[in-house]
Amino acid sequence: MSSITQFFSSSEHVIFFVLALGAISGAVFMITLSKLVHMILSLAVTFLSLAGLYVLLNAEFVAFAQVLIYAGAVTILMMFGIMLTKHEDAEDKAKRPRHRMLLGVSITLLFAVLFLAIQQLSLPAQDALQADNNTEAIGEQLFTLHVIPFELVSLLLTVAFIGSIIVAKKEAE
Amino acid sequence: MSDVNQESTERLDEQARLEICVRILEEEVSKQAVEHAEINPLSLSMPTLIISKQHWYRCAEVLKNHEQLNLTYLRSMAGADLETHMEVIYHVTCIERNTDYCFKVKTDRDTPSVPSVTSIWPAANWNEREIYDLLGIQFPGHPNLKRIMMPDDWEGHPLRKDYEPLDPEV
Amino acid sequence: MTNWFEGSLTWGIFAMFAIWVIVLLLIVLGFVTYAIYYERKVIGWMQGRYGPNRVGPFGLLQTVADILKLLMKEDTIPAKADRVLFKLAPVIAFVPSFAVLAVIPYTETLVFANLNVGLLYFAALSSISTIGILLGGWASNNKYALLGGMRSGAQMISYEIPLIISVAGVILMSGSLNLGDIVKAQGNGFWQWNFIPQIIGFSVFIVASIAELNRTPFDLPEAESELVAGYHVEYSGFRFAFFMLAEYVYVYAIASLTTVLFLGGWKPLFPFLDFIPGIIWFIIKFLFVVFCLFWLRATLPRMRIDQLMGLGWKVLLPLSLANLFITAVVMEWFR
Amino acid sequence: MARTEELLLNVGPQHPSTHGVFRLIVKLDGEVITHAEPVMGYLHRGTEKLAEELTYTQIIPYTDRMDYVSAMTNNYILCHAVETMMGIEVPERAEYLRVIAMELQRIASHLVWWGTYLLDIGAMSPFLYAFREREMIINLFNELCGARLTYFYMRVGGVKWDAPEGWLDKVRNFIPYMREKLEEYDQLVSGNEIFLSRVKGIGKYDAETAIAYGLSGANLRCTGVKRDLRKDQPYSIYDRFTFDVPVREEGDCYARYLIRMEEMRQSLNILEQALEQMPDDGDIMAKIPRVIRPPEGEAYVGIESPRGEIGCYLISRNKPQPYRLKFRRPSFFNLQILPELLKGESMTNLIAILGGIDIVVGEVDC
Repeated sequence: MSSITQFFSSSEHVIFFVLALGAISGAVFMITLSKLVHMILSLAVTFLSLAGLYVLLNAEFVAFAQVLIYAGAVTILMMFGIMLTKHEDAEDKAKRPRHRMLLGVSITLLFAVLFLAIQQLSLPAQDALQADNNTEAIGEQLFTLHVIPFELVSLLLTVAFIGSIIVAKKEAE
Repeated sequence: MSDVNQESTERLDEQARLEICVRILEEEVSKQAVEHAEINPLSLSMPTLIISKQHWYRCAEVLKNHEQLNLTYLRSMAGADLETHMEVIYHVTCIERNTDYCFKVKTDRDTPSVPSVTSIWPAANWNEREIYDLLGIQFPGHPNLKRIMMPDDWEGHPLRKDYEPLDPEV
Repeated sequence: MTNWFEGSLTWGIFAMFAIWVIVLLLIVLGFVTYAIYYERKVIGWMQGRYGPNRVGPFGLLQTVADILKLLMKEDTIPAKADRVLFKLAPVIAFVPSFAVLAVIPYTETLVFANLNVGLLYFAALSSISTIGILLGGWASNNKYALLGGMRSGAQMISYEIPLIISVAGVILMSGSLNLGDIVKAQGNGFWQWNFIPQIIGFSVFIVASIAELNRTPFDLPEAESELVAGYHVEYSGFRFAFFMLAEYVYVYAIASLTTVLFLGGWKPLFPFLDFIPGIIWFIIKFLFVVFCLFWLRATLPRMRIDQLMGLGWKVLLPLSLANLFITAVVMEWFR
Repeated sequence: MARTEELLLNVGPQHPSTHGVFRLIVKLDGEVITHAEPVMGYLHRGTEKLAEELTYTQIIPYTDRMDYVSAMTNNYILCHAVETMMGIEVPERAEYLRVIAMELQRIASHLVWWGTYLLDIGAMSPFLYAFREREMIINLFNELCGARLTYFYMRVGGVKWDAPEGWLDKVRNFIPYMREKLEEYDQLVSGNEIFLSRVKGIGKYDAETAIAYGLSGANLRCTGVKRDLRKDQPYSIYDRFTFDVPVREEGDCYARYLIRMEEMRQSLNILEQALEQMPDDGDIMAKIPRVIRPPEGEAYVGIESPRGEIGCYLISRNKPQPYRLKFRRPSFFNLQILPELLKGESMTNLIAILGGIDIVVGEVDC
C-alpha cells in the first residue's frame, strides 16, 4: 500500500500512469467501438498519449513529430477517407467459434511470449542523452551514422507512394 | 450587331412584315396554319397572327429557322382565359433585325392543351410551367410540366376565370 | 521541461501551475475580448461606419456583453447529432489553441515554458485543432457543417506543410527550435531581423498562416455566402463561443509567432531605442501583425477551394522548399 | 475502389446567397455539382391575379413589390402599357422626371447588385460602400415621393409629384460624386487578382444560348449581342440622349460585371443630359379621364429595367380593371439558364454564377 502512495507521490509517475491508461484505453476503444469516426478519435487518443510518454522519456522532438504526423495528419487523412467514401458503419461479424477459439489461444500465447521476454530482458543502464538539445543529436545521428538507411527509407516511401497512386488509378479505371 | 443589320436590311413596315410571315407559314407549313392575321394598332403596330393549334409546333420551327424570319428570341409568353376559349400568346423577336411578332394559339377551355415549344425556344420551359400552373393549360412534349409558383398540392388554377378560392373569406 | 515532472507532486507545486494557467487564460481572454473590439473598430473604420459604440465608453464593453449573451443562450444540440462528439469538438478545437501559447517568449524572461523544441510544439499542437473542427462539422449532422469541416481539414493540412517548411529557413539561421533562441539570434535594429534574409520564407509564412487561421481571403471553411457558417453552423451559445475563442486565440498565437520568428520578438526597431522595454516592442509588433490580418479581411474577396489548394501545393510549397534550399546553400557558403 | 458518396444539398430557401427565398436542390459529388434544380414560388403573391380586381392606379403599388430593388422601372412599365393602349401623350417635364428617376434607380439597383455580389464572393467592404452611395439615391427618392423603396411615384399620364425645390441640384451634385466613387470601386475590386480568378471564365455561355434562353440585360449583352430597348425600341424620351450600350464578347461573370459597372457610368451620362435638357416648368400630368379605361384590345410593351427586359402584356375589356395582366419579368427568364450553367461547377462557383445573373426573387415569383 505504501508503495502505491509512494508511486503516486511523484508527478512523473502520475503522468505516466495517466498516459499509459490513455494509450491502452484508446487502443482498446479503437477495436471495440462501432462507429468509424469514434474509432479514429480513440486512435488519436493513443497517438497523443504515446507522444506524452515520449515527453516523459525526454524525447521531445520525437514526441512532437508524433503529434504532428500521427495525431495531426494521419488521423485527419483517415477521417477524410471515411467521410468521402461510402461505407457500412457496422459490419456483421461472421460467427465462427473455431476461429475465435484459435484466435484467443494465439493471443494468449503472444502475450505470454512478450511478457516473458520483457520480464527477462535487462536493459543496461545507458547514459541517456541528457543534453538539452537532443534535436541536434538526432539530426547529427541521422545525417552521419544513419544517412544511408535514412535515405533508403525515404526512397522506399516514395516508391510506395507512387505505387499506391498507380494502384488507385488502375482501380478507378 | 443589330445596328449593322438595321442599316443593311432596311426596316420593312409592319404590314409588309406581316404579309411575308403569313406567306412563309402558308408555304412551309400549311394553308390552314394561319387562322387570322392583323396589325395590332394598340400594341405599337405589332404584327399579330393566330395560328391553329395542330400546326403550331411546325410553325414555331419554321419561325425560328427560316432565314427571312429568324425569330430566335422568345420575348414573352402569356396565357389567358378569355371565357370562350383559352389562348397562349407568344411574343417572338428576331434580334438581328429587331423585328417583333405576336403569335396566338387558341385552345378550348375544357381540356386546354397547346404543343410545347420548349425544344425550340428553351426560354419557354418555365413559362409553360407557369401557364400550366396558373391556367391549367397542358403542354404535351414539355420535359417537366409541374407546378412552379403554387405549392405542388394546390387545387385548381388561380388565373382561370372560373377559379373558386378554397376559402373565399380570406 | 521535464524537470517539472521530477520531484514530488505537492499541493504547492500544483497550485503554482494552476495559478499560472489561470493568469495566462485571463490574459488570453482579455486579448480575445479586445481583439474582437479592435477588429470591429478597425473594419468599421475602413468601411466608413462606427463599429461598436454603445455599450460602455466607446463601446469597450460590447464584446463583454456579447460573450455574456452567448453564455446565457440556450444550448441547442441537433436531434440527429452525435451528442458526445458534438460536445467534445469545441473543446478539442480550443485546448490546443490555448496550449500553444505556453511557448511564446514575450521577453527574454517572460516565457511560460522555455521548450527547446518550441516551434515544433506549436506546429504539432495546432494541427490537433483541425480534428476538433472536422469532428464538429461531422457531428453536427448538417451538410453545410460537413462541407465546412472537410474544407477546413483539407486546407489546414495543405497549408501546414508550407508553413513549417517556410519556418525551416529561420531554424537553419538560428540553429535552434527554441523560440527564445530564435529571437536572440536576431539583432537590435530591423535590418537584422529574419524577415529580410528570409523574405521568401516570410511571405510564404504570412500567406500560409492566414490560411491556417481560416481568415479572409482563405475563410472558406466558414464561407458564409456558400456554406452559411461552415463547421459551426449548428453550434450556439457557449459551444459556439469556444470555436470563436479558438479562432481568436490562434490569431493571438500566429501574430505572436510572426513577431518572434520574423520581426525580432522583443528587440527594438533601432538600437538607440533600446531604452523602451522589450514587452512594449513585442506588443507593438504584435498589434501591427494583428492589424494587418484585419486589414486583409476588410479588403479582399474570398478564394475558391481549388484555387486555394493550387496555391498551397503548386506555389507555396515549391517556394518554401526553394527558400530552404537557398538558405542552406548560402549558409554553407559563408560558414 | 472507394466510391465517393453523392450529397444532396438544399441551398435555400433560407440561405444568405440566394438573394431572397429561393431554393436550389443541388447534387454534389465532392464539391462538384452534378445536378441542380431550382425551386421557386416562395414569394409568389399572385400579383397578376390580384390585378384583375384592381384599377390601374391601384395596381402600381403592387408593381413596386415585384422587383423591389428597381421599383421605378416597374412603376413605369405598367403606366407605359396603359398609356400606349390609350394613346396618352405624357407632358415633357413628367417624361424627364421619369427618366431621371429610372436612371437613378438603375444606378441604385446596380449598386445593390455590386455590393451583394462582392459579398457573395467574400469581400465585405464593397457591400457597405455600395449601400452608402445607394443611400444617397434613396434619400433623393425619399424627397421626391416620400418613400425609400416602394415609391408609387408614377401614374398613368405622368408622375405624382414634381421635384421639390433644389432637388434637381442635388441630383446634379450626385453625378460627379458617383463618378468618383465608381473610380474608387474599380481600384478596389475590378483589378483584384482574387476577384478576377473568381469571376473570369466562370458561368460562360455564348450568344446563341443566351438568345435561346431569352436572356436580357447584362446577361445578354455579355455575349456580344447589342440589345438595349432604350436604343432599339426607344420609349419615353430615350432617343434624345446620347449614350453607349456596353457590350462584351466573353460571356462570363466578369463580362457581366464590367457591363454593369459601365452601365452605371452611362446612366450618369443620361442623367447629366436629362438635367440639362429638362424644361424649367410645365405639367407633370397629362389630361386623362378620371377613370382609366384602356380600349378593348391588348398590348405588349417592353422596357429596359436594370435586370433586362421587363414587359407588360395587357388585355383590356374597356373596364377600369385589366382583364388579364401579365408581366414579363427579366429575372424569371434570366434564371432559367442557371441549371445549365451549374453542371460540373463547384459549390463555390454556384454562388458566383447565381450572383452574376442578378436576380430579384420578388420578380422571379411575382
